Amino acid sequence: MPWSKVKPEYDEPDFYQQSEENLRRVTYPQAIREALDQALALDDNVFVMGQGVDDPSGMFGATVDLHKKYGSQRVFDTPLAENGLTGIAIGAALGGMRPVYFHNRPDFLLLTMDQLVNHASKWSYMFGGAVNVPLVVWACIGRGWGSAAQHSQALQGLFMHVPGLKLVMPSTCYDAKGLMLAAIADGNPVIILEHRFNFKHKGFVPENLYQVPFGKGIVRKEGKDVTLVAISHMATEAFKAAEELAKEGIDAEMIDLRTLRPLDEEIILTSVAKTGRLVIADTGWKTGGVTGEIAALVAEKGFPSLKAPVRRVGSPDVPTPAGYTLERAFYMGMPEILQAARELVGWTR
Amino acid sequence: MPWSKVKPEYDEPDFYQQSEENLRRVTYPQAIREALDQALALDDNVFVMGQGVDDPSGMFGATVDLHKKYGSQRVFDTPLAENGLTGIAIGAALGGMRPVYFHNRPDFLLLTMDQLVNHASKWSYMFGGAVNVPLVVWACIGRGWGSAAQHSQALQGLFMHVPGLKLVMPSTCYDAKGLMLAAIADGNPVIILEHRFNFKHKGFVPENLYQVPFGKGIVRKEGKDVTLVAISHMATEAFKAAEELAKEGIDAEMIDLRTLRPLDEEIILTSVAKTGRLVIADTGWKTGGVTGEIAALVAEKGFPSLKAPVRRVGSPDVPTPAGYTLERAFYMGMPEILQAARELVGWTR
Amino acid sequence: MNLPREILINLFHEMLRIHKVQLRIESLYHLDEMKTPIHLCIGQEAVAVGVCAHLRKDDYITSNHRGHGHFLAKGGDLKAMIAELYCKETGCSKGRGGSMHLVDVAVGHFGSSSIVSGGIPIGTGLGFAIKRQKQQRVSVIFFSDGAADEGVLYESVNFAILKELPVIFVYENNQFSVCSHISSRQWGELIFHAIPREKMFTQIVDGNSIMDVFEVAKIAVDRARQDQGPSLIECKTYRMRGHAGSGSDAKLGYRTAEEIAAWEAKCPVTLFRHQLLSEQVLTEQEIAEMDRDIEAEIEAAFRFAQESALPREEDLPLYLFKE
Amino acid sequence: MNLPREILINLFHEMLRIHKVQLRIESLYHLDEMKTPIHLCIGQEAVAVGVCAHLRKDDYITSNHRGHGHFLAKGGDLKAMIAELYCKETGCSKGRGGSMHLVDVAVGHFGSSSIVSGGIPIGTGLGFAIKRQKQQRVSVIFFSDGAADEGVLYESVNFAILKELPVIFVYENNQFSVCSHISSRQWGELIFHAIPREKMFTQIVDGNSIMDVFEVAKIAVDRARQDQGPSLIECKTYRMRGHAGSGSDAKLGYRTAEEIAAWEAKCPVTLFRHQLLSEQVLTEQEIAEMDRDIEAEIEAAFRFAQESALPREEDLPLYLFKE
Ligand SMILES: Cc1ncc(C[n+]2csc(CCOP(=O)(O)OP(=O)(O)O)c2C)c(N)n1
Ligand SMILES: Cc1ncc(C[n+]2csc(CCOP(=O)(O)OP(=O)(O)O)c2C)c(N)n1
Ligand SMILES: [Mg+2]
Ligand SMILES: [Mg+2]
Repeated sequence: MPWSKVKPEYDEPDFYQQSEENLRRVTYPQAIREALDQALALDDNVFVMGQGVDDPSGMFGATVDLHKKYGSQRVFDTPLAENGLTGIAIGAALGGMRPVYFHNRPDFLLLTMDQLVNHASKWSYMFGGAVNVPLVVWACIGRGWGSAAQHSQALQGLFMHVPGLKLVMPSTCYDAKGLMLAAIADGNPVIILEHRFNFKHKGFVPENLYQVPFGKGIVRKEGKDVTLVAISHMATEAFKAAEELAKEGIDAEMIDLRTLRPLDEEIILTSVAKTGRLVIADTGWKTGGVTGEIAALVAEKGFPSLKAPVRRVGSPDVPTPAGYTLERAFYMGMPEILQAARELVGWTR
Repeated sequence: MPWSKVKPEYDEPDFYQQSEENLRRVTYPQAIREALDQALALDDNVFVMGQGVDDPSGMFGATVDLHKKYGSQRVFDTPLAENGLTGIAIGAALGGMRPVYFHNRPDFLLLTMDQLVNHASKWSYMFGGAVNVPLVVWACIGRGWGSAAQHSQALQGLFMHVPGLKLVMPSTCYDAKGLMLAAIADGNPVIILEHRFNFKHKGFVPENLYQVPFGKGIVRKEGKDVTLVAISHMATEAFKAAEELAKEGIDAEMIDLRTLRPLDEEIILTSVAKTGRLVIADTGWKTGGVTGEIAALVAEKGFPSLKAPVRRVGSPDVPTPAGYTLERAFYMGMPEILQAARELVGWTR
Repeated sequence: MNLPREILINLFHEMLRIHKVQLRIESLYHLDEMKTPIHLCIGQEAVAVGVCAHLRKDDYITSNHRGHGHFLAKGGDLKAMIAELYCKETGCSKGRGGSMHLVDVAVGHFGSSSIVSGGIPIGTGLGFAIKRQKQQRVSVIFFSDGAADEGVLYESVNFAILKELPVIFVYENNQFSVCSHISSRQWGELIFHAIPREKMFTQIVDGNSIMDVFEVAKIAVDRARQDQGPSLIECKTYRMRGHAGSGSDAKLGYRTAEEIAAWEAKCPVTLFRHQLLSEQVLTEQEIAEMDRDIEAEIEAAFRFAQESALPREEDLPLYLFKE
Repeated sequence: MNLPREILINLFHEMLRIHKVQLRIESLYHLDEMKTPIHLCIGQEAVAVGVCAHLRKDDYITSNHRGHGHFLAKGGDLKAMIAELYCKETGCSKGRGGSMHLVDVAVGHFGSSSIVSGGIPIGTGLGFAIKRQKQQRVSVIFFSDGAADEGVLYESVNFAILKELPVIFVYENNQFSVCSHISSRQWGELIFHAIPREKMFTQIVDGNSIMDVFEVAKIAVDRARQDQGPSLIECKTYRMRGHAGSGSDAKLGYRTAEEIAAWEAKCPVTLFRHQLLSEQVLTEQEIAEMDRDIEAEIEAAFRFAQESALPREEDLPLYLFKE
């Protein structure tokens, strides 16, 4: 389907001026592919599996042609059988390998919840640390062109509730590579949820092998009036909102969390202590998910500094509709973040 | 295993004085069984399935001997195959039946997430209301005696995030029967999560066929100083805490939500508007779950009336340990609710 | 098998109709007015038609992402299907489902899942409902080789046999799941063919031969209707177009041009057309009329779809629950 | 099969040891000091012992809730297992797992799951790791008939054959899942026996005959070690005690006293004992000595467990992640 029609190419703002010397810009899928390439070259135990990783489109470009370079022993197609294959990946990890298991969509992870939640997330704890599961599970949230209810779910709200899993959601090419390398190096189960729209990004990515640490958010724009907390594609939207707000004289601070488990509580609380106002934006359903947890965190630990109610920008509580007019109503983004921020700044008891 | 040793019999306080005329008290499993018995008698399309529903212990007593009364066509054992059987139940529902599918533990629902979340929850919406799935899925949260990580998960935090599912968690014998009857009468997928400890309850249950409406919480004790919101077993603990607090001169209002989806926002906001202080208690993990959503709700819509930070009482973010010393540290209850309420009442900026 | 003329003509008409609908969708897809991922069933027309020819309006089918043929063969409303592809309020799913999520309860189509294998247990459950309500109905489940990778098939087959359900598993083996050949996903033949015939009737047929499919499907449907238990029919066939979207995908190189050409020569519609002509069941002219009528019907369906209204944004919350 | 004396004695010793450990646990369980749900394997001793007799320390096994026998037969540390039942810090899982969650990495035991069928794909994945790392190891998966209900078995068997993995599926068919007889859950024999022998070696054996299990397991283990692919061994056996906890459950009435008695007469330990006596491999006196030694070892293990410290409440957060 013509994804090109869904989102145009997007040139990331340069969040990394510091590194003048090397400003190589690559696309988002190239960034991920480079991380995999380097990990495969570095460690024989790393392998890449998943339905379609070796097909011509190679996971939207993220795995393209890696099987040609590393062979079908290390980069291979799998049966659908998602739950079984997840258990197989866990077993391979226990046997000393480092599997990276790709899925087109998070929707398919629902078939794997038994192995992910009942097994992978508990294996180290349940056995008193005698074993551990270095497993990376990757899936890309779909959006647009009528992807509809079963091909567009943003399920981070589910995984954020599960102790024993790490949950990663990059928003820039730089982070996509660095977080993937950190995930493969990690000794525990890590879920990376990408967003289809990020694949249109082009941004700064160093050629060297580097890791972006888990549990460390980043301030994309400093500000004093209101805090915008977001992840993945919503971080891009929130950043645009922050720039818009600046034009209106509202000085917003924009935070990209990068990982949800572990969660960088400090960066959120520090910012709210300064601004007293919080907007949280997530691509998932509003109820019972990511925005709820972060709002609760602040209501619990940041209450004294809150000058206004917390605002949550999340998807309405319905499955994703196929029709584009309904998609328009379903998907939140820059306008809603903007609106929420304005309301908070104008809010008085 | 000797569950008797885990929790003693518990005589419920009579929350229903109004109904002096009929104060029959039955046990919790008897209450559920009576609901099933009446539903089976009322509607030929109702059937009860699940691994062990016809075995001598009959789901801790909830289904015992129903197969003898209604025959193995309407009350029958199933293969484990939880995901397949969930899809089969969905199909049966589409074909005009009203399946009630029993599981010993919510942990096993993780095998069914594809059919529950990708299918049952979306079937009506995805087809523009052309179809609907009258399905009841029941599971009982285990606790104690080393049930451990895979037999004691309180997974309401996951299901609360999924639009298209209704989520029910009774805390009294009266509600266990009335909510089961409402669930079977509902035209949509309903998940009932019981708690093993509730099965020790004995309480008032009318013999007649009645329903407890979804989305309507209930004030178990009125108060003006602090609001205690809880569900299921935690409602019992919170009620005890409220009684303790009364002795200390703290007048707590205790709310039992009874259903999490739909959620009775009004009863929570009304109470917080009065007390200005909120403690939320849940049997699930603290992060990303039920307590987070309710805290966020109040931070969003009840902020002006909040006099103190919100407090959340939930399980620590680890899998359930087997050892009883660790269980003691893992499980929250009356003491933690008490402590949180005291702190809030004493709280000053 | 010697069949009455009207049956032969009807089989051909149904296949031709599905084929032409697919071609029309394909020819218009590049306009980007159908903003939904399409999965064309060109090359597989005989499977849906050969099986559904034995079904009554009140029999059930469950289908998958590649479900246009199943929908039409079961008698689903063409106008409503095209309108669904245009995501219109008049679509069979009111524009909420799109191409992968078709439904038409009036003809026993209870909705197609785009989760591969998702419809298999649901169709089995429909068979369970039939049995419990002592109806003379049949539940047919359409799935392909990717779905055969999934354990839920094993669970569903076991339950169908265990409870002797009137279920027919129709395995459209087109050998590919997206670009993965079945040999990279499965060790060999589907193991369920080893099940004793008295427990489950199973057979492998040439899925491009409408006569073969029709013949074997009859055995399975009769069996189910007489409450003699489930069947599994494996139809060896081939997807002529790319996995999704329009046009050939030969350029991708995961299958050879020769292979595609070889199957092109086995187009079920063309083969049957030649047969009916040579056996003088139909004349070129009769077929030309058929073409015209079908084209007109398709024309009308697309006009209906294009002229229909889009869902209103404010209606987003509707249909989550049955009140 | 003519086996060297020390092997015969060793097989008997291992079975007797497991049997006695189970009896001791059972005799003390009513004291409620082992606060963990136990699932005794009395009656199934021959399966674990007959298979593990061919395994090396660095071979792998995955196990289930009824895993005491698997753990001990593979050479797991008895002291650490008993301490785990007492939920002590010295337990194999540091008191975090309990009876259903045993582990002993030193002997290739990577943890047992209490999710029925959960260990099946994991053991298959261990076989995959062996193959990729070109080790001469074997991965053995123990599971029972309840697990055979689950689709993940179909998925795992397919993958093991597809990739020719050194995996052995050991199917302990004791006919029951809690109180459900297999006939209420499965339509008939396990279908995987129909898989061609060259793809996967499968055989049904008398699970109560240590000789039969030993003999067939040798074929499977040799095959796996020589990288000739997976095997599946179905051991027909019987659980002598209730599903969980201690004591007989005859009173429940889901199986007859006659049936239980009939299997009691087929106790694998007693049968083998008589064989070894009649074949004069062992004398009554030698067995008596064996009894004493084992009793002493068990005595020591329980003392160790009882005297060990309990986990400290403040250590609750430990072990969630490997740092
Ligand atoms: C459970 C699941 N896994 C993966 C996918 C992604 N996917 C969509 S269509 C498709 C191909 C399925 O192949 P097959 O079942 O053979 O159907 P065909 O396309 O050949 O008609 C895949 C893998 C999915 N939709 N669902
Ligand atoms: C997926 C799953 N479903 C249900 C259960 C509940 N359960 C615990 S043990 C057991 C019996 C399993 O029977 P089987 O696999 O034959 O093992 P056995 O007890 O005979 O050794 C069941 C159903 C579970 N633990 N996991
Ligand atoms: Mg296919
Ligand atoms: Mg068994």
